[in-house]
Amino acid sequence: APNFDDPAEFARQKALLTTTPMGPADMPWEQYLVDGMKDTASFKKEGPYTVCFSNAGVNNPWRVVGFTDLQQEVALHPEIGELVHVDAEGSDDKQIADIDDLLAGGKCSILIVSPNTTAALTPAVEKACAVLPVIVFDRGVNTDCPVTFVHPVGGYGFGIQGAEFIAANVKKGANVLMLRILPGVDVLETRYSGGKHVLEDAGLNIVGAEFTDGDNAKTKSIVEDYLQRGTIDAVWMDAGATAVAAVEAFQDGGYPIPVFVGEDQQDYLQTWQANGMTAIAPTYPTYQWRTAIIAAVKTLKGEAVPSPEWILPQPAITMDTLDKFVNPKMPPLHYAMCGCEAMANYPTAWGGQ
Amino acid sequence: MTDLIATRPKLAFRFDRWAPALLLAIALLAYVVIALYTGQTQYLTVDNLISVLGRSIALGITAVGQTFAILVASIDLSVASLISAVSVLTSVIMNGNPAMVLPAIAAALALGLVVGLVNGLIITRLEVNPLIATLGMSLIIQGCLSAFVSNFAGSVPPEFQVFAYGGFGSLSYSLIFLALLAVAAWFVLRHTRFGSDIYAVGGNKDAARVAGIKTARVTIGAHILCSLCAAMAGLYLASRLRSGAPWIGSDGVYDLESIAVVVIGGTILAGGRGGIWGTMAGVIIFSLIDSIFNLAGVDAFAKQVLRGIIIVAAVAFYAVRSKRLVA
Amino acid sequence: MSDTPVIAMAHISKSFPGVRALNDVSFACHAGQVHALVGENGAGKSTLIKILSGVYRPDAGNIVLNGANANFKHPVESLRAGISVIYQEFSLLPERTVAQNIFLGREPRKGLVLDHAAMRSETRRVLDLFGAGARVSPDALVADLDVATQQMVEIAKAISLDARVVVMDEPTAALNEAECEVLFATVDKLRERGTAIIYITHRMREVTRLADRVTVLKDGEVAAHFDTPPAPDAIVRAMVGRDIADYYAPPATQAEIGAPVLSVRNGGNAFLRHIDLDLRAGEIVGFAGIQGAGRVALAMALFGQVPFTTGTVTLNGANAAFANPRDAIRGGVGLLPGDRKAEALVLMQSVRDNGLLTARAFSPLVGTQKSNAHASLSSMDALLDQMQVKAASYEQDIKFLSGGNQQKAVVARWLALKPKVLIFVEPTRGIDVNAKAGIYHLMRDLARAGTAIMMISSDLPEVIGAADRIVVMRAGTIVAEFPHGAAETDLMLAATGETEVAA
Amino acid sequence: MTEQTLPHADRRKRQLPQINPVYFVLAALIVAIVVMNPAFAEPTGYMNFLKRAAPLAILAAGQLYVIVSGGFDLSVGSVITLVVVGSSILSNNDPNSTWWVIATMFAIGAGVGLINGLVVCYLKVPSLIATLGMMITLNGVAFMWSGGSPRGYLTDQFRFFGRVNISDLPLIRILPVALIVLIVLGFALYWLMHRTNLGRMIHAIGDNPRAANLAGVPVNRVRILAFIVSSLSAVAAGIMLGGFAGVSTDVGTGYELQAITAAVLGGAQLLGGRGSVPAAIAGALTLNAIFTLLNFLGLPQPIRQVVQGLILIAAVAVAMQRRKHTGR
Ligand SMILES: Nc1ncnc2c1ncn2[C@@H]1O[C@H](COP(=O)(O)OP(=O)(O)OP(=O)(O)O)[C@@H](O)[C@H]1O
Ligand SMILES: Nc1ncnc2c1ncn2[C@@H]1O[C@H](COP(=O)(O)OP(=O)(O)OP(=O)(O)O)[C@@H](O)[C@H]1O
Ligand SMILES: [Mg+2]
Ligand SMILES: [Mg+2]
Repeated sequence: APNFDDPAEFARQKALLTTTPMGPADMPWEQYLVDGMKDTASFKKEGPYTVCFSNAGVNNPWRVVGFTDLQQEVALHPEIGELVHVDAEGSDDKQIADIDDLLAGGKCSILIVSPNTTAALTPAVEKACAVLPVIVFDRGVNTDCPVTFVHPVGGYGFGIQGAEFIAANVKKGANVLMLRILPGVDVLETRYSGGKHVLEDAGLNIVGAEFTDGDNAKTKSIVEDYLQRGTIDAVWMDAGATAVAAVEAFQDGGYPIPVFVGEDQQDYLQTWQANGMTAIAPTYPTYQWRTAIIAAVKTLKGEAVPSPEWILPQPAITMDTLDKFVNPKMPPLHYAMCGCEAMANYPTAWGGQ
Repeated sequence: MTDLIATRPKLAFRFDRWAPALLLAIALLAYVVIALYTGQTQYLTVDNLISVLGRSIALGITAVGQTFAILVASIDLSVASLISAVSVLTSVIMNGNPAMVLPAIAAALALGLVVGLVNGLIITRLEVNPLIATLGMSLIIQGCLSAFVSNFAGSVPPEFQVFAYGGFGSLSYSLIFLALLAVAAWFVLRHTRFGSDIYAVGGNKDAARVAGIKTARVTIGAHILCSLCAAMAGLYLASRLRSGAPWIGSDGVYDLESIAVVVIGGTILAGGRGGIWGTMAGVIIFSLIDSIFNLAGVDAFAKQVLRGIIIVAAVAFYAVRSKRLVA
Repeated sequence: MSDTPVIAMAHISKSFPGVRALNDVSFACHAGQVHALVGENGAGKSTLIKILSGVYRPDAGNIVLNGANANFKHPVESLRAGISVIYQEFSLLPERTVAQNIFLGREPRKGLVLDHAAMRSETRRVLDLFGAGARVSPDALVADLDVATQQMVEIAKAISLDARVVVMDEPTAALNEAECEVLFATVDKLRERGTAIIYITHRMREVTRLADRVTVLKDGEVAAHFDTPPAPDAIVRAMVGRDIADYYAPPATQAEIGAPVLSVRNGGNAFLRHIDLDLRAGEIVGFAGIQGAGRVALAMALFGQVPFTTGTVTLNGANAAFANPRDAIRGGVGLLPGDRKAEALVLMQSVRDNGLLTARAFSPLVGTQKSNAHASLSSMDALLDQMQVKAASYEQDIKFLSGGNQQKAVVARWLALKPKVLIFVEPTRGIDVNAKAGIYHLMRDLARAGTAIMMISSDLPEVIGAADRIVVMRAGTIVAEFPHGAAETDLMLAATGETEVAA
Repeated sequence: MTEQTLPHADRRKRQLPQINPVYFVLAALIVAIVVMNPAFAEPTGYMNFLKRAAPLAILAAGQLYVIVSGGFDLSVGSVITLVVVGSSILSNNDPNSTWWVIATMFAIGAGVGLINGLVVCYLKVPSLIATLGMMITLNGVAFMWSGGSPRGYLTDQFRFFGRVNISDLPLIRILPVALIVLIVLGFALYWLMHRTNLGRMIHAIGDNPRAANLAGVPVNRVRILAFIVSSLSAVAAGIMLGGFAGVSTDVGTGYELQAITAAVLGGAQLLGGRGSVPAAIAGALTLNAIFTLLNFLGLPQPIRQVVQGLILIAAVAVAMQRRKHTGR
């Protein structure tokens, strides 16, 4: 079973949060935190390229925004002739079959994989590595056969950013409620363990850690129940989709809004701005979907890419930078850290007006 | 006046028996046409068609079991969580150790047997509606499972991964296994007394009873087979995913999908009519639909819409001419 | 033939919710003899048999088989003990083949594998015993067979067991004369082989033709027992248990019979042909015929369930070719189905709800349940009272009532709508004698009130006694018509199309 | 038939109706909760509880119509999702849109119910499959419409029904609008099922469709109406859920099974013929009470599932045994 409480990894990510990235400034999706390039000359091909993408699914808003990023990035590369997208609808079994299909089709110049789960997809990816270059992003695989694995700093980092903010803004011994989506998902587990450590070390009192299933109603109910039983000075969340529901629980109950850790969803950012909350929004940037394409194109052009990991910066939205990210024209669950504001079809392609 | 229901103009060609084959043919045709139309003829090779069949091994294995449950006029909603439970159980017991493969398989089948037995007992002895009984069972299994594990647990040794990944050329062992399983099921239904008892109990419980059949035992037996198949599907998935996780059953919606393919295969929910080959046709149809969607590059959401419509349309395809009043 | 019975049932009692089906019944049958079990519908014959074969457990009493106690808990035990039963209601699986049905639960096997070949050949052999082998293929689906052939399969199924005791519950109900003779021959064969046979029937000729002993059940009790078959009328008297005279209501006088209300000319459909028929106000027309003769089909055609495809139907001069029951009911035609449980009752609902069902079906959907254009709670209660429906409360689920009272409630359903034509299918099936008399008088009262009544019944004495005019159907058409009180034999002749009756 | 001269039968005892066990269970649970957590006895406590339970209660009452008519409606969860997602798109932040948006949603709901009914009645597809197909399809539609993620916000006017509490009232202090909605719709559904001809006919077709048909009941029309009522109640539940919690793309998931569970807890007989709206609502409250209790007991999600499963089976098993003895 994977280990979600790895001090070494915790320390590494903690350090990465403060590392200054390499690569073009103010284009975080092209930046990388750890040096180490891979020569891809062997993969060099003439265009037009057929980029095949096996997607775990577009079954949540984060992936929807990300996938739009990816499509728009493709549009920026005339050398990409076709993007073949197969969607596994969140099933490992199906994604393995999809990859088989793509290989059988034999027209892919390169394969991009966003694995549904790490363990399950490893053999399929290994199989693919044998016949063509592979780029993996978001969740990883247990093999380094891919050209590179694109991902931001990671879960611990996410957890740390939020927890440190809370520690800095509440008194010692204050009550913190931790809200989690569901158990078992690697990125979420590390966020929790990272956050938990920081909060405990800061001597704060964790009144509870509850699973919300990412369900607004449930989130609101849970917070209401806790409020019935005592005061809450801060709320830490491992993801922001239900942050607004949590805030509403305080508002509707007539309680002051405590220190809040959400994520970069527009609805949360706007609530935050509107209520002048003391809050922060760590992010798991959707711009990594752009990076995946960029990495693919570099590879096919034989340009060196950061490898074995392309670690992207993972900035948090703070009270100082908030205004820069709030945009009422965007849909509620648009992830502001999309690095897409400058792209051609922004905001319409992302559902904005 | 019930004669009417009984009396039916004699027809040489019994449409409802051929409907699954017809549907399959239609699906195949669609696949070929789409492939040609989108100029992806490389997908029309035998190898590729075989790999299409390979798409839904787990669904296939589960559906074989579900066929027994539905034929006996019952139903099993607990297969999905049982699949998860078994996959976790196996990979935890094996935990990468080849020596533990057989014990793990034994344990998995044992679990399946117990679940099937309990389902059967609740349905026959407590007379709980099968839908509720197995739904409850599903919640219980899922609960117990998630109480212990929340992620991939244990791991499957390469020796066992052969089950999912090994094969003769493009013909995978798992596909052969499914084929054999189907033949075995057909054999049981066609050539054993238990098989004909299943049709009898499903068709008319009272008639079966007065003919001296212990109807409760038959129902329980059918549920045991159903759960055993689910257990095997769990084993297969553990081998394919190289480890078990508490969500793989529900992610695959094997409960509802297995019911859907069985019904599309012409086995009626009321029980007593249908068979394994229809179910197999249903499974292949599902695989083809998936492949067709990939070929045509249908987006995930449109896929869902179409799937829903296809399921209903396929069942309506022959249900529509039945005189029965359904609810 | 020894005189120690193969089977002795002693002091059997059995009650169902609302009905005392059997009360202290003792019954025995001997090797090599045919013991006829007769009695009114609902007398308890089938229940007694089902207790013998372990379908039901008796409330009291016990069964001795060859000296050994044999209180079976499951039919399989009785089968193992060598008792085979032809149940009254078909116990065939329509979706299975003839062979599969005949060997249901006892398929021949080679090792663990079914021996289909043996099943087929054995099936053919058994069917040939009736000369039915020609017309039935062992591989035919039962669903594709007509009613009579299905019955033949039932019989074959029972015979093929080579049982020590064979029970036949109204085996000839669906058979024509020739088929009956074949059955009788088979029964004789069994008798010679020393098989003990329990034979249930409503037809006296069969009793005289076959029986060595006769037991008469009435209202769940043994009304009479004869060690040698007596004259039919003696049996009938014992069955009915009172003077036939006031059992049936007096027939209509010429004056009471009015003008034709419903008229069919050359009506036909998949099941019927050349139907010419007039139903008159104030007249009860009885319909006789064997199963499959088309009486129910005709009823269903008039009621719009399976409409005529040819010919004309008029009701008081207006076109009345109804396309569905709702139209028919609106037009003033009502129907009481023959199979109460399956086609008339909503068992989980109250007596009142059952009575009001049709009235409500023809009232505004969101109208109150309490009252509507046709009936109200109180008027329905009055109606039910009038018909002496016996129930702990009209709020009680109707499934607790006895067959007769259930039937009355269904009649009340129609009285509420005051139809011009009312069709009774098997109106007294499975209801006790007094309830029957009640129904007959009820029909007569309705007729007097100006309703045209069509009565379909498989119970010839009933048709003869209750109808003013008797129409006989055969093979989907009307073959003869008789006045009130015609002779049973004449009806049988017409119904079966045979030229002379055996014995 | 007045000229009939049959003597008058006068023996007719009233049998006292047995009280549905679900009410006792609910009462017991409430007591337990209050013992566990006195704060629950405070208006905010139980009012919040009722507010949360309201959508499921309405949903269960609607589902009961289909169950009593002899079928299942698995599509209600997806209807809820569609309503929330759809409303958020249509209303795009315009307060004045609320009423026509709500109207549109009910229209869509009616349409869904109609299709379910038509498919079952005329295509002869068993409701289990028909509504399963509808469930999958509608989820897909909701996703296609929104592109996979909510496209707009729900206006405060729209959220009024599910979110707002009327405060500063005498003795109860606060009164959630959701509770008022529950009472109104609950009564309407009660009246329709237990006081009108339609209600009796729904019972009849669930009990014995052939008999109902031969008795002149417009079986198809009645069945279709049952499906429509169910879908409409799902729309109402959706509006309240969206109001309570705001937009998300998976609001409805799992509600179909919860609704069926609630109805069954309320003693509804699967495959038709018997059921009570108040009992179904009580069933929904019971289900929520169980969850609340397990919450207070601090039991993790898995245990809750196990308990729900056990209760589901037990409820039906007990009902069956009672039926066998009382014959009911
Ligand atoms: N399963 C049952 N539940 C309730 N009542 C029943 C049941 N079976 C039979 N009865 C009732 O018991 C009585 C006897 O029924 P039974 O079928 O034995 O009569 P029968 O003599 O066979 O009549 P028939 O000549 O019509 O076959 C009838 O009043 C019938 O309504
Ligand atoms: N409900 C019905 N609607 C239409 N046709 C029917 C119905 N019931 C039977 N039939 C068909 O009509 C023909 C005659 O019907 P049926 O066997 O009921 O005749 P019957 O005279 O009523 O026999 P019995 O009353 O002795 O059962 C048969 O082919 C039968 O299949
Ligand atoms: Mg008949
Ligand atoms: Mg009988």
